[in-house]
Amino acid sequence: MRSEPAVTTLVPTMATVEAVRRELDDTVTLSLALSEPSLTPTPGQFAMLWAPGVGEVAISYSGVGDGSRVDHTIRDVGATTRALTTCEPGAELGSRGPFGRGWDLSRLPGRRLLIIAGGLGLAPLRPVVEAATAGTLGTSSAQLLVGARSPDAMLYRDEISTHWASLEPQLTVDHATDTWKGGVGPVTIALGSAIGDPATVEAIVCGPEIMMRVVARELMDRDVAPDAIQVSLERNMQCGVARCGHCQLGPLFTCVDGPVLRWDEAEPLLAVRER
Amino acid sequence: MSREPRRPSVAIWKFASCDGCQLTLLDCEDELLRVAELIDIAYFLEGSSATSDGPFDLSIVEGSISTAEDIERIQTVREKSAAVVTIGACATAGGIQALRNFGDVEELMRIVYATPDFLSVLDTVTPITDHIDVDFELRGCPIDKRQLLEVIGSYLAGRRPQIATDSVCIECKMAGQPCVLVAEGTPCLGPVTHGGCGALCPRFGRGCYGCFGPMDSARPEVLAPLLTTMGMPEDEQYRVFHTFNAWSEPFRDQPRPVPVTLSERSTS
Amino acid sequence: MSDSGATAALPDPAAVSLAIADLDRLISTLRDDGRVVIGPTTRDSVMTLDEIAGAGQLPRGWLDEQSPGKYRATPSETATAFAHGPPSMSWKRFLHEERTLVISTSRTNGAMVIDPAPAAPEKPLAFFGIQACDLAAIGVLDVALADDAAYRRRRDDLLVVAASCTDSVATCFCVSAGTGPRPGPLADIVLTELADGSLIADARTERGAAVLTRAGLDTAATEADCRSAAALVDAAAARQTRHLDTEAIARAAAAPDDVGWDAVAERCLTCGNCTMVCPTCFCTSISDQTRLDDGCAERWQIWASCFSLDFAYVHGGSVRTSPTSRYRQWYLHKLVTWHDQFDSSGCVGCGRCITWCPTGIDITEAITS
Amino acid sequence: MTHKAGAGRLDTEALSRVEGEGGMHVRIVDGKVDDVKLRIFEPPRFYEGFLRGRAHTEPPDITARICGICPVAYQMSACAAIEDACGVEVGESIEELRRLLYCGEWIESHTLHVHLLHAPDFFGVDSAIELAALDRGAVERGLELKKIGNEVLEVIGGRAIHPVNVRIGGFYRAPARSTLQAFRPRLDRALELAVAATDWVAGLDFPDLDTEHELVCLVDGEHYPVLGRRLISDRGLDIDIAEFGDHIAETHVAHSTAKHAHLLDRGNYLVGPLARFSLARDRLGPVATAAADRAGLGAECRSPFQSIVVRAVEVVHACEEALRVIDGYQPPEPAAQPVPPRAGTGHGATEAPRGMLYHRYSIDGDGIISDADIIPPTSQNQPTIEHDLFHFVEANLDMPDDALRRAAEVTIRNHDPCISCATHFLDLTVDRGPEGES
Ligand SMILES: Cc1cc2nc3c(=O)[nH]c(=O)nc-3n(C[C@H](O)[C@H](O)[C@H](O)COP(=O)(O)OP(=O)(O)OC[C@H]3O[C@@H](n4cnc5c(N)ncnc54)[C@H](O)[C@@H]3O)c2cc1C
Ligand code: SF4
Ligand code: SF4
Ligand code: SF4
Repeated sequence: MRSEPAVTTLVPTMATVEAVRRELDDTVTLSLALSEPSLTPTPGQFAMLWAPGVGEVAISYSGVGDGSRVDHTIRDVGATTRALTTCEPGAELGSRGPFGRGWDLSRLPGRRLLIIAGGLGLAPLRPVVEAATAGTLGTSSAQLLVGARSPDAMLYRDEISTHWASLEPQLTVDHATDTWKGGVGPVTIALGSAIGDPATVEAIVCGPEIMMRVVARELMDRDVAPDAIQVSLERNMQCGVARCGHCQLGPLFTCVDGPVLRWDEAEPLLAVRER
Repeated sequence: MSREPRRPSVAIWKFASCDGCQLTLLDCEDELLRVAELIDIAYFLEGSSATSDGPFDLSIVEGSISTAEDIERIQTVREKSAAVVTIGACATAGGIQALRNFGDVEELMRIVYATPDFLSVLDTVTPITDHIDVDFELRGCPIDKRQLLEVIGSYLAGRRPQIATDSVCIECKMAGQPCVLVAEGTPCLGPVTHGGCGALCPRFGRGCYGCFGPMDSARPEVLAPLLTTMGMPEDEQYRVFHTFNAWSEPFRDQPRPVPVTLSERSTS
Repeated sequence: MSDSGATAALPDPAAVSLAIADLDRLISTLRDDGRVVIGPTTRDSVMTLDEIAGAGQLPRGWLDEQSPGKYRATPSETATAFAHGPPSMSWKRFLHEERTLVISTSRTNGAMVIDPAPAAPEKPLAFFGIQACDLAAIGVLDVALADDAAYRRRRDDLLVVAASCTDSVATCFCVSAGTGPRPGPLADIVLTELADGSLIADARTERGAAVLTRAGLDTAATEADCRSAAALVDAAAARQTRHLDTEAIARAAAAPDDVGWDAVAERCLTCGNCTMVCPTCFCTSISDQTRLDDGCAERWQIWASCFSLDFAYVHGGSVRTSPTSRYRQWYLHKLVTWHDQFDSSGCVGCGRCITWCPTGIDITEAITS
Repeated sequence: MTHKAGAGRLDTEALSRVEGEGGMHVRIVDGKVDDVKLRIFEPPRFYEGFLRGRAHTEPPDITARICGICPVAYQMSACAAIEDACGVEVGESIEELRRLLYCGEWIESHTLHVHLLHAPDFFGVDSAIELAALDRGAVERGLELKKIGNEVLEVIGGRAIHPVNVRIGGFYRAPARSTLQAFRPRLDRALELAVAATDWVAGLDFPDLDTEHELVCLVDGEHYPVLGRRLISDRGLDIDIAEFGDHIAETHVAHSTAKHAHLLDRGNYLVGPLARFSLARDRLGPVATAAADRAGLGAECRSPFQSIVVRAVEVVHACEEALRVIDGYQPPEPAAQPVPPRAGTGHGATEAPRGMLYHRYSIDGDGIISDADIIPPTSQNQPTIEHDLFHFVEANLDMPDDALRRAAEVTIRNHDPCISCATHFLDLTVDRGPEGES
């Protein structure tokens, strides 16, 4: 049987945009105050954000707050995300959630945590990064690896260099500029030195699907167990409560059985030729 | 999220067409006056003598490109417009006049006109997207009134129009209409045709004749053998795929049996 | 679904006997209870489903033939109203409508307010003459749509008068799906029709028994009638020639990529007819609509099909572009992954997808060839 | 400035509030109107060309696409011509259903013209939307009436533009009697609105202009003309539609090579509401007759400006006629007569809202079309419109430019020309001479 969603309604709660922070040219972080508190989201879970009259889309929590104040980092790629990213403080939105299975943090105590992000994939990892920085995850050690197309496209750069510096961030870009001090190439180039003892590693990975495949393969090549790798999958999601059917991936409704999956669960499903 | 205070200006343009698609706007009897409050209809020759030179927030274009002058005019339309939506089979697929593309223009001109030398037309009739970038294409010969309102409404709301791109069969089933192909053996293009009409023909006991053009991932090559088994000869199939959306892919690639034209018939 | 097998026991000894004319009493009793009665009826020479006001609208005297990609119903001399294959459409549309309003917005003192769709005091429904496969499908939807408020509301109020199948068409395979031809446990009353059109009614719930009593139907059925009814149903079961290919299904489940999908996909139009007629396909899309008059928004839940290209759209394109991948999604979901998700098969053996697929693709042999 | 002296041009780049796109071109030399042309930019679409080689079952669907404003007219004339070629006569019940469908088109098309296209001229505004600011009630009434016309088309034809239910021989599916009965109250309402609309337009101010054109229309038994096979005029024309080509030719007039229709040896003529009304006033329904009387229309009407009143009267008639058909309606059984192909040539004509529309097809024994000819009302009226325009401009040369241009446009709109219908107009009015400034 599929997982039972904790929230089952299609009716959103109204939320007010309290603050808008521009992250990148096409990306902003919205801080929302919900008119009725929801369950406190687990990092890795997502909400269905509704721009009234435009559409409703799945957006991860980039700040989990306490259930009445949450953050979302959103990239403008289409009509609905356009409407969301052009909101001004005071705007009214709808929000439903939290939905889905978040990062499994119960596995972390005593282990070496690798947080590996590609592009916007850092958004759903942000609450984990913050917890790791605050030292509340019980890990033996933690490191942050972030890849981006270019330095301009690197999310949360200020936070990375300040608040998150204790995670010894390894940054790579595909296309460097003259002033770039990090690595050049895929995020996997930094993996070798980061892994240490593969038996102790727990990796949580988020980014484009192709990036996650490459990272997972590389980790396994370096003897990290597939069940010690967590990834987060994107599929078309319209209801969030395993009812509309769009997000199916094999037997899974990624909206409730995911989006976070262990690589041993995800790999066979992703191996089926979809196209 | 709030509506722009300024009413967006909208222009409606006509190229080679029958006028039916722009008439659809005037056929929105219940909504017309409300629409005119929400948008500023700045250029609409069929409806108003007052014209503006633009620029326009939205241009709605009917008709296909068939003369050299059309090519220049459509470029101007694009330059003057923030968004361009094309409406109808003529604008999105060339329309029935694109049948000219399969034959010999000179011959057609001689058939219709005594002094064809005076005509200046292009050899081919082409959809608007062949010439400029188009923001959205609304299908149909003619377009459906509810869909036109959805295009305007979604434009005002800043979202993509909610217009399904799958088959007429889906609409047929949603309407609870028994399938004429399966239940009566009537040849029907529904399985390859873009929905939007609400399965009109099957509701009138007739097979769909494809006036909304091919759906997303249409497979006429799979339907064709079926039509054959239902007793539809190949020349008839060729003709039914070659009407109002003849120049759209993949309809235009449907194999051309011989004989289909008169001269072929007389020699075979 | 223990009592749905082909050779189940005779109807309950408390079964009552109905003349053809008694059906009207039964229907009007349901209507007098304030129910909208839905039943099979003929339209455009096809047996379909609609609200019925009396037994005269049932397809009495019609026979249907169904085969892959072909349906024909013809008037005949028979006295029966229920000896036919599954109607052209499934009953799901009455519980899970093609279009359902989810919410709308309004403005109060300038602030946006969300109005959940009104739990309209709709009339409760009665399904009259629903066959075993379709009844099993409701059981399947009960799981898949357990949280769907609109579905639940209608479902909770539903009263079911089922009909045993006394005939099978060539596309039926309920026996192999384990759902018929005897209606399963969700029925309040089960009717079984004899060759002369008279019937035996068997109340399965107290509610059902109360309806029969109120309709004044209390003539005990004779044992001979019960025996011939049972024999008719058994014969219907015996006539079925199609069977789910459990071996092929297991192979597809184990190694979805090693199965020859392409031969099926070559014949698939991706038209979506199969999903639309399927009594268990529940997928929907949810989209916003804006009202021109006041600018307020509405969200609608509308039937969707996994054969549509944009069903699996994510930014940048569909994750299932080829006809093969879409056919495979349908097949595997119905027959394999449904078990993982909902602990049952998604296929109840009604055969509609076989009949109403224009090219006659047959789910029972799609991947054997 | 005015045009009393000198040379100049008065061009309207693009006519508005007409269907299709056209312009007007007037050349003035030495203070005299030298040349008047109605320019058609509608690019040629070669219908008659690509009808060749198509099946005889196709013209109703294909020719409907000639014009989105009066597709039914094309469908009806196409059916009449092909049935004629095949020697098939459809029964009275199919004809009645055709008349009913046609009523929908008359109501819709005439109301569009009366309220949305023509009326703004009489109020000096640019569009019906501006008119609504002056007289919202009138515009709303027009929209409601037009909507009912469209509903007739939807009930019988499936949709208002390019109906799907028409086929040669009849219909794909005949509506049930109960369906039409249920629709009756809408037509009662339409009748009420149409009478009010007639009274409204009757009160407008009309410039004096009577024309002397020969008036031509069909005879439809005892009905006000809609279908029919005989063509008559007020000057003694009385022919079977099959003789059309013997009496009416598409010729090239001296000043252009555009295809214009002319009565042989007689020249210009006029088809449309003025012709029908003047030749068949006694066949209008009682309510329409009373409305015409109230509007002060005499035995005939030759004023192009007053055509707005005549159209309104025809809408009243169409509502009455629709009610009459519904009340006597028996669904045709079968809904369509079989029309097996037969080699030959057929002619058909029906009364489009804008006037008589003629089709001719030659088909072979397999039903393949070898030749087609379509003469829409606007082709027939074009010389007449130009003639009116010529005289109007000549009589008003002292008007200021803008006013004259506007008034000239009105003269054209009086005739409700449908330029999309101009299946084979040519735009040959390119002024190659030296251009005087205007
Ligand atoms: C679990 C999950 C978490 C996500 N988290 C974030 C996030 O934190 N920040 C962010 O910017 N984006 C996130 N996305 C992606 C985001 O949902 C899409 O960018 C968004 O749906 C695009 O919608 P649109 O209307 O702007 O664009 P369009 O491309 O016009 O989309 C049209 C429709 O397609 C569907 N759609 C398109 N792309 C996707 C997609 N990737 N996933 C699901 N449905 C899609 C939606 O139904 C959408 O309404 C997430 C997606 C998922 C599934
Ligand atoms: S009638 Fe045509 S459109 Fe409708 S389901 Fe059948 S094949 Fe599809
Ligand atoms: S088969 Fe397709 S449409 Fe049907 S329930 Fe499964 S995913 Fe949805
Ligand atoms: S299997 Fe048949 S009904 Fe289903 S999508 Fe394919 S062709 Fe259509």
